[in-house]
Amino acid sequence: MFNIPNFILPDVLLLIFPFIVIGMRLFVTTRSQLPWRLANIGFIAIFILLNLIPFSGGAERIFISNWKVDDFGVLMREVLIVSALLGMWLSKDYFEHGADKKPQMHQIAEFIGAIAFATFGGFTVVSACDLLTFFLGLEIATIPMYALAAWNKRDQYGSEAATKYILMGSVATAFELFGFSYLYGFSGSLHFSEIQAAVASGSSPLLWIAVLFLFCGIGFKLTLFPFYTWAPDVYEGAPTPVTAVLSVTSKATAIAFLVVLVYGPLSPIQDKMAPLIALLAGVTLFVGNLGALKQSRLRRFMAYSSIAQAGYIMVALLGPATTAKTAIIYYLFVYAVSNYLAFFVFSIIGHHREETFQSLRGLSKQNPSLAIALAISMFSLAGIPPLAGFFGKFHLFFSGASTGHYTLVAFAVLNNVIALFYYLQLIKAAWVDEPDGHLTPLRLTKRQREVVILLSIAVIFLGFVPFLSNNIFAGFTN
Amino acid sequence: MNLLNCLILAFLLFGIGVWGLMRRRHLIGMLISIELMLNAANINFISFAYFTAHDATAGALFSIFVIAVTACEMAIALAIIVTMYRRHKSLDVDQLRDLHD
Amino acid sequence: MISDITLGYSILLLPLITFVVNGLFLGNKCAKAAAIFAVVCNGLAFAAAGALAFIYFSDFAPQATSLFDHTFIPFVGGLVARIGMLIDPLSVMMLVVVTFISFMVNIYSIGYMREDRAAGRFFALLSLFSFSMLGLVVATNLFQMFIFWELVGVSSYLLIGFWYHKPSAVSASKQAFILTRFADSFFLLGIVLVSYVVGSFDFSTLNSLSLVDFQKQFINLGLVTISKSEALVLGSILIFTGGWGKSAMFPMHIWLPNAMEGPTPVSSIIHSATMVVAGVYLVARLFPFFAICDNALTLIMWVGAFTMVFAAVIACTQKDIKRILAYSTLSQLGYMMFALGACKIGLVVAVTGWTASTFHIFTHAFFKCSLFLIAGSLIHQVHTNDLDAMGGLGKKMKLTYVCTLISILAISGIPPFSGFFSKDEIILAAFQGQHYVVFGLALFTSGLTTFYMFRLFFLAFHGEPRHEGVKAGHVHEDFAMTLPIVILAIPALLSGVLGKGIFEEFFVPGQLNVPQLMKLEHAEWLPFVAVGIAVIALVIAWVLYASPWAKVQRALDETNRSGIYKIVYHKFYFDEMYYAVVRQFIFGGIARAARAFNDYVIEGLLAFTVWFVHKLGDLVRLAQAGYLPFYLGTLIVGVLLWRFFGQLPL
Amino acid sequence: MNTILFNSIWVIPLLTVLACVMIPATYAKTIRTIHVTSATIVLAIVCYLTYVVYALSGTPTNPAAAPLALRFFTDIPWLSMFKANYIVGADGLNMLLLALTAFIVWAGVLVSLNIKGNQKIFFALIQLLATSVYGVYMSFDLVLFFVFYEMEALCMYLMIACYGSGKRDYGGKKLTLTLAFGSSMILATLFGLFFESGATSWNLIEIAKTNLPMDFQMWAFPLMFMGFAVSSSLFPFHFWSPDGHSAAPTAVSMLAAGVMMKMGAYGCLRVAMFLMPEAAKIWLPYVVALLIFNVVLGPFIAIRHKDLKYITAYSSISHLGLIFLGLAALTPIGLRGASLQMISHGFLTGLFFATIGMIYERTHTRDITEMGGIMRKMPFLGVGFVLAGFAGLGLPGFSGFIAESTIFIGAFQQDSTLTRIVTILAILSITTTAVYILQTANRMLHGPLPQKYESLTDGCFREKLVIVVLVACLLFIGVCPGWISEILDQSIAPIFEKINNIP
Repeated sequence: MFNIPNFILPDVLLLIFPFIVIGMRLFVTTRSQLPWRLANIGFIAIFILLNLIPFSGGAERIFISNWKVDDFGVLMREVLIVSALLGMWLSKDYFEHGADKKPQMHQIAEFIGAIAFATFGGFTVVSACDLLTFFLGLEIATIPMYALAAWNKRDQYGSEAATKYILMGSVATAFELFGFSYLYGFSGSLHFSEIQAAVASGSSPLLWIAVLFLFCGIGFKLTLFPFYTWAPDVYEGAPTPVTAVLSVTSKATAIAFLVVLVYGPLSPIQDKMAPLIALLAGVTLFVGNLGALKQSRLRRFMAYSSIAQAGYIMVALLGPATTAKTAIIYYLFVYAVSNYLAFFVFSIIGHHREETFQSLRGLSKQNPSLAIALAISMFSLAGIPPLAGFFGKFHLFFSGASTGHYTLVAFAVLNNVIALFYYLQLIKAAWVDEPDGHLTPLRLTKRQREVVILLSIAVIFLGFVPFLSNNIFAGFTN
Repeated sequence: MNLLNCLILAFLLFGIGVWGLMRRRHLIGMLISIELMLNAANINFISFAYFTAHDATAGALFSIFVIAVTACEMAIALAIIVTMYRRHKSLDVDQLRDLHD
Repeated sequence: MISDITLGYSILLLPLITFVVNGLFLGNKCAKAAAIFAVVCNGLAFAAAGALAFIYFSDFAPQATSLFDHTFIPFVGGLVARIGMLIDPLSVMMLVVVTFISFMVNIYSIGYMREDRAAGRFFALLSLFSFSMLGLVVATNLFQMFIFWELVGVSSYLLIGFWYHKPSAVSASKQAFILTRFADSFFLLGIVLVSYVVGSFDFSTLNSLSLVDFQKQFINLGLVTISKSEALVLGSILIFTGGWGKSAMFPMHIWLPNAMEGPTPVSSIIHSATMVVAGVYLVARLFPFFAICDNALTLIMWVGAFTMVFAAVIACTQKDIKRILAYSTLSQLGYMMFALGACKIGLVVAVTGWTASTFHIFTHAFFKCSLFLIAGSLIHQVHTNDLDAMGGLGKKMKLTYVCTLISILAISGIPPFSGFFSKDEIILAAFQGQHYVVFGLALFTSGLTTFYMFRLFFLAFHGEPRHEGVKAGHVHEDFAMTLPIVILAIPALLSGVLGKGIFEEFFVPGQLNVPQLMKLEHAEWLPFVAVGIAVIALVIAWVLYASPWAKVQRALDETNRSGIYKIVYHKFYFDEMYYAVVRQFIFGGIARAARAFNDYVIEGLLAFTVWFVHKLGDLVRLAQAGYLPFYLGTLIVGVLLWRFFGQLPL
Repeated sequence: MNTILFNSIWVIPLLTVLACVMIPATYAKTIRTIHVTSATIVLAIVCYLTYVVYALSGTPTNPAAAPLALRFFTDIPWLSMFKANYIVGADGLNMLLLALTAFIVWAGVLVSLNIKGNQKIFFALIQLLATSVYGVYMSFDLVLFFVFYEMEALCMYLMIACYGSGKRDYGGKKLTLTLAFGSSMILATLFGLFFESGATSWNLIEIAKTNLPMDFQMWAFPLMFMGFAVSSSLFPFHFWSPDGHSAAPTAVSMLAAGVMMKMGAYGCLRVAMFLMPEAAKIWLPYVVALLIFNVVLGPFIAIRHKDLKYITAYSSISHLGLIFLGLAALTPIGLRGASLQMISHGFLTGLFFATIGMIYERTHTRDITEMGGIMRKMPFLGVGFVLAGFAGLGLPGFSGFIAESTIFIGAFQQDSTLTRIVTILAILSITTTAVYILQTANRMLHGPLPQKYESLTDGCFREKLVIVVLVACLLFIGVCPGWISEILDQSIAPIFEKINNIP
């Protein structure tokens, strides 16, 4: 009986406690809040444990040869947990009453369980040391998402969205597998270290086909051009909390996948992949920004915006390892916070209305603080200082520019103007447009109010207060 | 019977899968063609494992895992398609056009 | 010399203090206090000026000195803008004249502005006006000159448009300011150019230049590259352009008659001492500099001469009493200008013209001021400027009648009145300069002057009253208004006799860097010719307008007149041309084109960009038709896309 | 002590905002009082510090900041990943600009005390805007600089779109997006600057010591210069300002035209020209060509307009063109003139927009053809407007004349053909300026008074106070320009040295 090292505890915990949450359903009534409470405790406990890992000592934290918990892994885990926690809080109201003119959802315990599994998939991806674990992690992160997208059984859009999602997702999986197979064939091994050695020793068409298929496969999850086409429909069709989780957790997993690949096994040919990455980044953010220009439904709007954000994240992949990792982690934190802030506001709006630009009208008159929160999140997503979003983008561009890709950076920065344009559209709807007819009063639950305030403060201060970014950076350098 | 033939076979299979995916308008049919694509990957793994790779077990193992994982995926897919059917009373892809710009 | 400095400061500061106190505190509270304060301060200023003049001229062979000289802004190297007080015969003379005139006008305004509620503001602005002029007069350098030059302009704008509810007054003030401003822009350019070439603003430096030092260096003026000596000539002409506009020389003269819309005291101070003579003063001040810049003086002479005749001809036909005076001012300014220009004799220079011109500034100030004040009091009686409504006023206003006669004799150059001496010298200068054309014109114009002045005189004071008020005898002489007229009549009578000596002794334009002609024969016959012509003109005027067989009514109506008369009567249609140019060319042409370029080209490009981006957005959303097979297709296409465009070494 | 005061200049407005977050919006009076107080305090601090800088001029400054002569120099580590530090300091130039900002902010708060809508948010936004402007002027770290520089976009749109008039959404978007476009160009070049210079931090002074490769400068300088010039509405990026100003509420127009548009010119001088002098020397003589629109055509366009704010906007465009003329002259006098013009125009246009706003509040129209004779009803505001006009057309006694004449003399020292031509044209176009200003003043203030304006009232005390203070500033600079040029020269000297010492 080998001893379990302490740094593995969070992963183990995350693996088992969804089962407890779901299993508990057998013993308590459907009305009971117990699973919900437990889930909260579980996630928060995991988050705290994760923060303790750096103190657990041991430079190389490797568990049975193919499960390593490096600094990047720990920080990614924190991002994923934060996202899961926020997603759970966001989803709670949708299980208490219908929203966005859709019926109420059921089985919160299973819902949380699914989120937890997806998160665990993310954990697996960042701690994988061989292709198999890697692949499994990706699948564990993806499959629950399919289910989540269709969670609202009584909503026809949900099922359609799920269908599109899973069909395209499986094709993407096929691509990835194909890529893996060639990678395996090229290096003759599944283990990253050996693959890296093989790649370093020299490349061949096999390797490049593999790279191509891997990028196309992950391009689907990361909504890169032209693999993003599912995103707007799925984001719109899926329940709002699922959309939020999709836009953060699944993106985070995908980008983690790329980071692990590009700075792990494929690191010797990073410079050769640079043109492809640059192209993907540039085209994706451009298309995403263009698509968002004339939207009227909030979640579809957020879909395009998140496509553009994916493009921005890709810019960072051009930089050296430490810089890029710091940038990406920091940006993911910021992006998660801003995004969830937006979604929380939408959920409050959508309680009695549809989630469209129309129903934002007159918000500033009706509830100024909510309008301010919305403005903050939008400006943060648009990358306006001193909000966190700007510093996030600044990290990304810094990483991209540090290897001299000024043209791409300039292009990305110019795209910010288009981005600002459509974010302003939304702010205009909330601040300038006069409401047409009577406005149904907004009701904020205590939780919603607290979370919105918390997130707003975070968005404001995570940026110019150097706490977060300096700590992340320190995490990589010391 | 050498590596290249197997790879070509796998690639053809993949291509057939793609072709079917494009041609089919029936969800189940599309699922099946996706299965073909996945299995093409499996063939790749097996053949690499058999011919070149220095740890042959890994490849075989991988393909087995793939089969298992795909099974789950297909299960979910079928479940979703069932709910689809409940709503639309058809499995024709052309009718999936409620969500669009 | 401490007393001089205090005197100098008090001359400059008293009007300023008046402006500040009246403008901020007394102005809108109580007009009477403001008036008294203004009169007192200006009186003190005049006293100070007089004292200064006495001290200055009392010591033998006075030198040009500067009482004080503060640094204003330092520019590169020696290029330093200073605020100083230059004291030489010319400036001292001007100080006395300006302070005296503004003192008189202030007294007069007490009466003239009695009914006006805004009188306080009026007195404030009047003091600002005289302050600016005084600052201009004592300027030690071009920069200071320009500063006060602009202040003069703006205070004239404020005073001409004093009755801002009268649209005509407003537009007149605007026209005055913009026309002079237009000239000033060239003045400024000249200052910048000259200061760049010479490296200094100071008159002392400029007046002691010699072109030969600059012939070797060259300067790039954008389109052309010219030697610095040529640049200096250009600069001198540009600087003169400033005076051109300020002194309302043809063709920038039209603002001056229109400026009659202002209150009469303003017209009188503008025409006699403050504004219009500034141009002449500028040329006189920089005379040595202009003297070395060949052609500059010739230009000045012709501009002056033409304006002289041109204005005199128009004056003969006008019916608005103030306009007649305005055109007479233009004509007199023409005298002064061309006298300065006429100093140039081939390659040498004679300074008699300079002396004559400054002398004429001196004498002209008094009688012109008094003439305007008289016009004002006439208008005050009959409430119109039109000669139609006057006539027969002589019997009612004895004092005024006498003073008018004195001033008119003075302006017509009849000895022993002041005008005779200065004008005689001017004509003499033209003769000595062998500019015989101009000489002839000058004689002719002196005749015209006599004619139109006596035309005015007879029509206003003689004959039968044509105004009900006058007929009914509601005419009286306001004391406050008559007093300055009477006082002014004295210098109008005597300043010539007394001044001649001083001017011929002290008034020389400083050291010249050009060969100078000293000995000039004095044409003894000239005065008789001039006076003869004047007398003939007088007789004609009498025959036409005052003699028993004069047909006054026919003389006054401008209908059914010959074409030439019409053209002259409408001032050669210059106002119309001016408005046509401004409206059609400036506003309608350039401005419209500029705005069109901005609104259609620039904004159009912007709109196109936005439209284009939105179209691209439509393309993206076009792909998002919700059609699953298409989406799946994009996956496959994507692979191929990046296979071929991903720049992978495949 | 002074250093702490100096840093508090941009902190106090933020603290004010935080303090007001707690207070519910219903206590509008309390909120107003707090904001007025804080603005006044900042004004006092800035004036004191300006005096200190003037008093200490000539004494040795902080050696860490050499060659720039900086006082109150602060350097604290900030963002470790890309070595951005918090570096602030003051030399004469930015101290005077800070003073200008403090005055305009103070005036802006005062004039908008009775603004419609949610005052709590409005004043918070004004204070944020003030923070950003203060920050831009005092920061010497490029990241910090950019953060502050870009911050205004956040406030501008909301203020214009929610509290503005007319086409407020359009105007606000146009302004915000154009400025964002400019700052995106700047950001792109900033990265280039950092990595090409190989500096170990974003410290402006340190980067200035490295020598950037020429080929990089050649493409980076125009990008950055234009990026900055956008917010100073240099042709062809001037189009945002008329619509933006006309849509904005009074205080925002004052701040935007008064201080925000100077940030661009300041950036051109402090960052672009200081860091890339070689390229500046090559490019600027051509940049001058753009000024033909700003300086020569701008006034003509103003002549054709009827809306007071459009007229003022175009006059701003032409005046800011003069700033660039001064910069492009690349002579000490030209640079001094440009800085003088920044300050002078700040006060001038502040006064302009303040009076226009007050008049608009009463007449509810900005169309000069509908007004007339209102001088009779509100002499004080009328006089204020006329004085602003006189200052605008460069009347001696006001600061405008000092600045413009300095620019003209300085620009004339530059011997390149294009600069000469433009300088001459600029000097000659002082007439056009006079034309539109007088035409506006006459149409609006003079002539007969329409019936509907019989009931108008003159300015109340605080409005009069604002006008008096701003006029006083204009006169003060105009009458004794010696000391201000002295301060400016000391801070411009190092910049000019760097440009001048090019082999």
